[in-house]
Amino acid sequence: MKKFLAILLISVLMLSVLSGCAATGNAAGGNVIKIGVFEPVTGENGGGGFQEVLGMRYANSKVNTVDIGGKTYTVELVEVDNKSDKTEAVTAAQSLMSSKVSVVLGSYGSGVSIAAGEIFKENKVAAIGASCTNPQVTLGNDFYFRVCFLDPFQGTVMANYAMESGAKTAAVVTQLGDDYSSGLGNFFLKAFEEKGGTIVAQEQYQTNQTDFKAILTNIKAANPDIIFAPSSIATAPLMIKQARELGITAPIAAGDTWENTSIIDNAGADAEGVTLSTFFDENDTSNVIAADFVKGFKEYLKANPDSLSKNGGEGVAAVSALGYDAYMVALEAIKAAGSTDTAKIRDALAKVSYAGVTGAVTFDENGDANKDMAYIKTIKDGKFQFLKTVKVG
Amino acid sequence: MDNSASTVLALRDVTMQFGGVVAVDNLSLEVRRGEIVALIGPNGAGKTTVFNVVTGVYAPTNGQVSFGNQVIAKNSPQGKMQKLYAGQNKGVYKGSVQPTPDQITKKGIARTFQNIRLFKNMTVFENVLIAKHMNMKAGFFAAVFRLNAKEEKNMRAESLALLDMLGLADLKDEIANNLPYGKQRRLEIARALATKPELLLLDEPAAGMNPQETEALTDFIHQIKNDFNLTILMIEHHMNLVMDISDRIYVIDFGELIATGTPEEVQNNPAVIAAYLGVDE
Amino acid sequence: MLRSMTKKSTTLLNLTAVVVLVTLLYLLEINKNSFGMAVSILQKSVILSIVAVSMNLLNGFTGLFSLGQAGFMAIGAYITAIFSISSDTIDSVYYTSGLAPWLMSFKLGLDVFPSAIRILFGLLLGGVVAGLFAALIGIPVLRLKSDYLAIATLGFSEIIRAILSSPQMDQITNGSYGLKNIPGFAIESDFLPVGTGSLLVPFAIAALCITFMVMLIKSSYGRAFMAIREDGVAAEAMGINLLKHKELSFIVSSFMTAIAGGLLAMFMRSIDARTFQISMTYDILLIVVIGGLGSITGSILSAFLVTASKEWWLRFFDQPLITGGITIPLFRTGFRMVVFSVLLMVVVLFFRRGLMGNREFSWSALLSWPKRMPKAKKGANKRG
Amino acid sequence: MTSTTIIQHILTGISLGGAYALIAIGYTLVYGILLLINFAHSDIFMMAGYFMVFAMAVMPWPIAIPLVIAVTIFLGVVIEKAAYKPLRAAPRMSIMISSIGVSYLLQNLATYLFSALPKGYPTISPLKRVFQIGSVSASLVTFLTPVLTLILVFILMYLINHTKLGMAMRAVSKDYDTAKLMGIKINQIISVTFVIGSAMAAIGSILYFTDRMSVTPFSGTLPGLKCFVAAVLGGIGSVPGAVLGGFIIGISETFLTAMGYSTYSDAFTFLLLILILIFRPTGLIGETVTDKV
Repeated sequence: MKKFLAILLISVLMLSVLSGCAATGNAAGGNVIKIGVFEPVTGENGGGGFQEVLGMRYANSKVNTVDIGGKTYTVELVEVDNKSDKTEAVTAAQSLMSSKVSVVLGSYGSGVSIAAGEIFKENKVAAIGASCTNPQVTLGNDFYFRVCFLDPFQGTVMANYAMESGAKTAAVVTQLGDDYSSGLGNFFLKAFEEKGGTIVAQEQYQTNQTDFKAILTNIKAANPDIIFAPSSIATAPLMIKQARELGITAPIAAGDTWENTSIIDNAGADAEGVTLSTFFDENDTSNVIAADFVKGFKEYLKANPDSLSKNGGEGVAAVSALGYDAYMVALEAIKAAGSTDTAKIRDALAKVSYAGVTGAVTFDENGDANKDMAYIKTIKDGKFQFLKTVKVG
Repeated sequence: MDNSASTVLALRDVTMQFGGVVAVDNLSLEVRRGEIVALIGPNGAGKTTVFNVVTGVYAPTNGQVSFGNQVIAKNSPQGKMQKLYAGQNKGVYKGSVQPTPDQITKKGIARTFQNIRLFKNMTVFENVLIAKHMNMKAGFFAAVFRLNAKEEKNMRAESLALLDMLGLADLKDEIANNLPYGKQRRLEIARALATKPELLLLDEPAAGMNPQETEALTDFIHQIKNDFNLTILMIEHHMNLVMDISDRIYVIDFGELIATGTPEEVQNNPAVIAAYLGVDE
Repeated sequence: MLRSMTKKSTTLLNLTAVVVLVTLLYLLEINKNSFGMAVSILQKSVILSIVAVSMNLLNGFTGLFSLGQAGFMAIGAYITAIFSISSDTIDSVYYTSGLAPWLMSFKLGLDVFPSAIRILFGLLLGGVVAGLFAALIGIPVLRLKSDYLAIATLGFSEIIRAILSSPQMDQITNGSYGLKNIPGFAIESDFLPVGTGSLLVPFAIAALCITFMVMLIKSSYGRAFMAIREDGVAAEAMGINLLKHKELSFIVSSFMTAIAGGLLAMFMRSIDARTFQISMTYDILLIVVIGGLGSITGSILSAFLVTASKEWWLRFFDQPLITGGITIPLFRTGFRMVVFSVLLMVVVLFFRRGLMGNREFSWSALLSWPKRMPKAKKGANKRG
Repeated sequence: MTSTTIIQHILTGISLGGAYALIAIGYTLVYGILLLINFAHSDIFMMAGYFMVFAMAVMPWPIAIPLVIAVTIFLGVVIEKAAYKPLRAAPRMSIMISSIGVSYLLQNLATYLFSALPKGYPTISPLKRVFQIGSVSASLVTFLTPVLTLILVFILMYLINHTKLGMAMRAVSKDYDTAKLMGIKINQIISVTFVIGSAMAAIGSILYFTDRMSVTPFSGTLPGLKCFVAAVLGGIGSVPGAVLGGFIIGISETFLTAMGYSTYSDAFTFLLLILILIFRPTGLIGETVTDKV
């Protein structure tokens, strides 16, 4: 019978909601359309998430209006931090929904995107993932799109690259409980074996584990030609340094997450020779839109010292480019829909075609961008350097 | 000892050894039905340890305790103790009976504690009511879903009646911790009585009481003994009380029995006087 | 007048309150689109209030300190999820290894029942399994000092997490990939407005769970639990079997925690092992301590207050605050949680009784509260 | 597994065990005296990691190390004075909750101040020199950790067994109330306990993080729990017990991970805890204590 105090609370809650609505109502007095930014700024993916947000902020600073049915709307970004945590993700997504955003961008990290996907679907709000590469994000969810390639693709790309660079045996190290790491590791494993390679060691570690010596010792004993270790940025430098300390000389490769300067900062000289696949290369001048973006983004960074320092210098991360693309794709869809209605925007998105920084974006029936090219980069002289592009049919 | 048929409690060769320290050494004693027996001795003589052995808090290292016709605790030195054991009669008692205190209470032995151990943040009434829990017939779900309303009602009525008899009824909704010291002692006895014991063990019931209070306690103990048809074994330091009230007295020192008999016999026993006053040797 | 509130008027008040609450919840849930945040906060709060009350049953009423909440919730969440995910989408959920055939055929067998029954089955099974685990851990650990229970349950919760996400469990828990497509609370029916049930269902389940625990606490067993908390030695001397009663309390608490875990899975719609980390247990401890160890009302109240503040009202702590063009430096990501931890420390050190101490809600106390604060406390203290 | 691999694993295990042992000492000392599981200890250890990151940014390591140890000791003592001392008379559960609260606070504070992103741990170059013996390769810190641990433990044992202060500590740990009555300055002894515990945690932190190279606000949690288990395993209250426990857990963890059961390596630690609680609650070399009634 104690539960009735809850009434009081609910009344308070109701009041807050009402006042909240009233407040936003006032703010929305002009023509404003809201775009939700659903990204981790803290937690294990905080670094990458922030770079993605930067891309979106830059895009917003560049184009902050959109014409809908002849009227000009100001685009307002509503940012929430999902803290790289699935539980937080649900409430964070919910808070975006209650802010009445028309479309959502994000998130870095597939796990949180999968978790929040249900919320977006239920509220019939489309979400555009920038760099979440796990197939599960868009599978079975008509409201989730993404502008990047997928892990099966990425896994194949890296397997191809490994074979091309002469590796016959590989070791795969993945993080338990992480969709991204174990997903990508698995896809690499399958692709590598299909192409005739041998997996000589398959090791796993736990979230927050910092000591990889035991599994690395095993890998050393297995003596692979290449080590594929997709992981979060947090884990990467530790693994690299400990591997070198144990005297492992095999090259280490990973996926898109490793393209972050903090790895070079933390692993120092040991990071030399690490290879990874990514979505974009800032030195690729063949794409005019990309060149423009790189120039503009660098200026944007310089104008915001705080962002610059958090970005870890002037490098342009692929996720920033993807964030930029996701934002632009959203605007395209809003224009095409000619309405702020979320369902209409979703339908427009499915048909959108946009030439972006990271290549042309069109969506297939799952909502995944049709992308067939990945960039392979390597760390050389303390910098990410473009190695080659790999296309998979 | 004669007339063993009416023996309520009997300790046989009980030794309690902690590590290398022998707290109770080969002690045998008997309490007969309807008696008030006092266990006295200087501080640290091992009196409370005897209570703890009887009530199942400690398993004796060696020896046996019986209640009525039943052996309630029995042990012989085990494991590491086999080497360490410094007492007597090793190997006389075969097998081991080690009940938990709640089982002893259910058999009909209740106790109070030297340093009052009430359920401090609960009411006087609840303190007594808890003692009724062990005899409850209703199972867990029956109790939770109130299928035992009648039983619960009886438990409450009995507890209330008990408080009434002991003059605590008007304090029933007080928090136990807020009671004056004397009342707390009384409540602890009431709580023990609520378990409907045959044998009541009182551990220094008069501790901290002034002479008037002690005198009142003498009457009180007589009263409950008669009203509840009890046998009482008590530890006490107030010699007036002990001499007034006891039928027989056991005196222990350093865990060993040094004298036993009626109050007069014990009073004049040189060994007792030596133990209490100290004697140069 | 107030002091002598009759039983009749209390019943009347209770009844009115239930009607008002149900109506309010119903209005909120069918207008979910406008009140999305409120609905989701209320859902989360009510789920956490079950965990908080069951933690309180153990910590506050029995004096046992368990830190295994996250582990027991994980058990409940996974079992509920496995049984509530529709068999049609199971392949897309277990996209790497597929669901174990025996489990699949069992699930298909259950498909003859409506989904509500299957979910309920999952919830109960989760509770039972959690209860069994509790019983098993309890036997060795509950004999020992209370601290060992804390560390053993904390360890247990880590073990559960490791097992759930281990590759060996791929075909059951989907290993490290977690589970998704878990149905929500809303009842899908052509006759009811969309969203019906999204609040009433969790509230009803919570009401059942909490009522059970309140009735337990007020029963003879509840008194025995409190006696153990007050003084274990004396309780034993009163004929209370310590191990049995501690086990009972631990099992009930774990059962309820698992139910709440199941509800959490339905709330989150997708779960993985990382959801159930130690910090989750700490968050619940925060709720219980702020509410007051030993007060059910306090735990419930605090579950709602803490959740709403954490997820909603105090979110602005994490945003840069700019007043008159000056950015106030304190406000940035993470500040909110610092505020909460400071709050916890303040409560622990200076207001050890929390919001409610060991008082419980009663109408007479509530109604006379504005007039006679100090007396209201006493009046609210005990009720039969 | 080849013998080289096994030797490499043993080396890793012993080194990890040494760091665990140093942290476990802090738990065992505090538990011995206050009967408190100091949940904040793991976060003191984590904070020591951050202190080093910032200290090394502005000064060379020979100055940074003593400074970090001093600051960590200060933090430990401040926590004791602020969060535990006011609760001396309160029920034990309150102090335990308080220690969880401090742990929660330190983690959140670290997240707020230093962000949740891992900070690279500075390289203390002499410690990181890589040695190659046969085909076994490891840095100096790996060899140094167990040796330093044993030296510190011997110093500590001497302190406890052969000095007046140590005698007072033992007395408080044996019987808190009597020791108080005998005129031992309890608060002073408790402070000393926290000083020793925090100093060990700081040294442990330097060794541990030098080997692992990054600090996050949650770096302390899991090692902390394991070290408490180590303390219980060896016999809570006993310093040699904590060291023994630390080595056992470090080595078994390494081998489990090496055998491909990394999932269960944490689980195993806690399984070990539950087993020891069933079969030998006093730990491997702990004493039996009988509760007074």
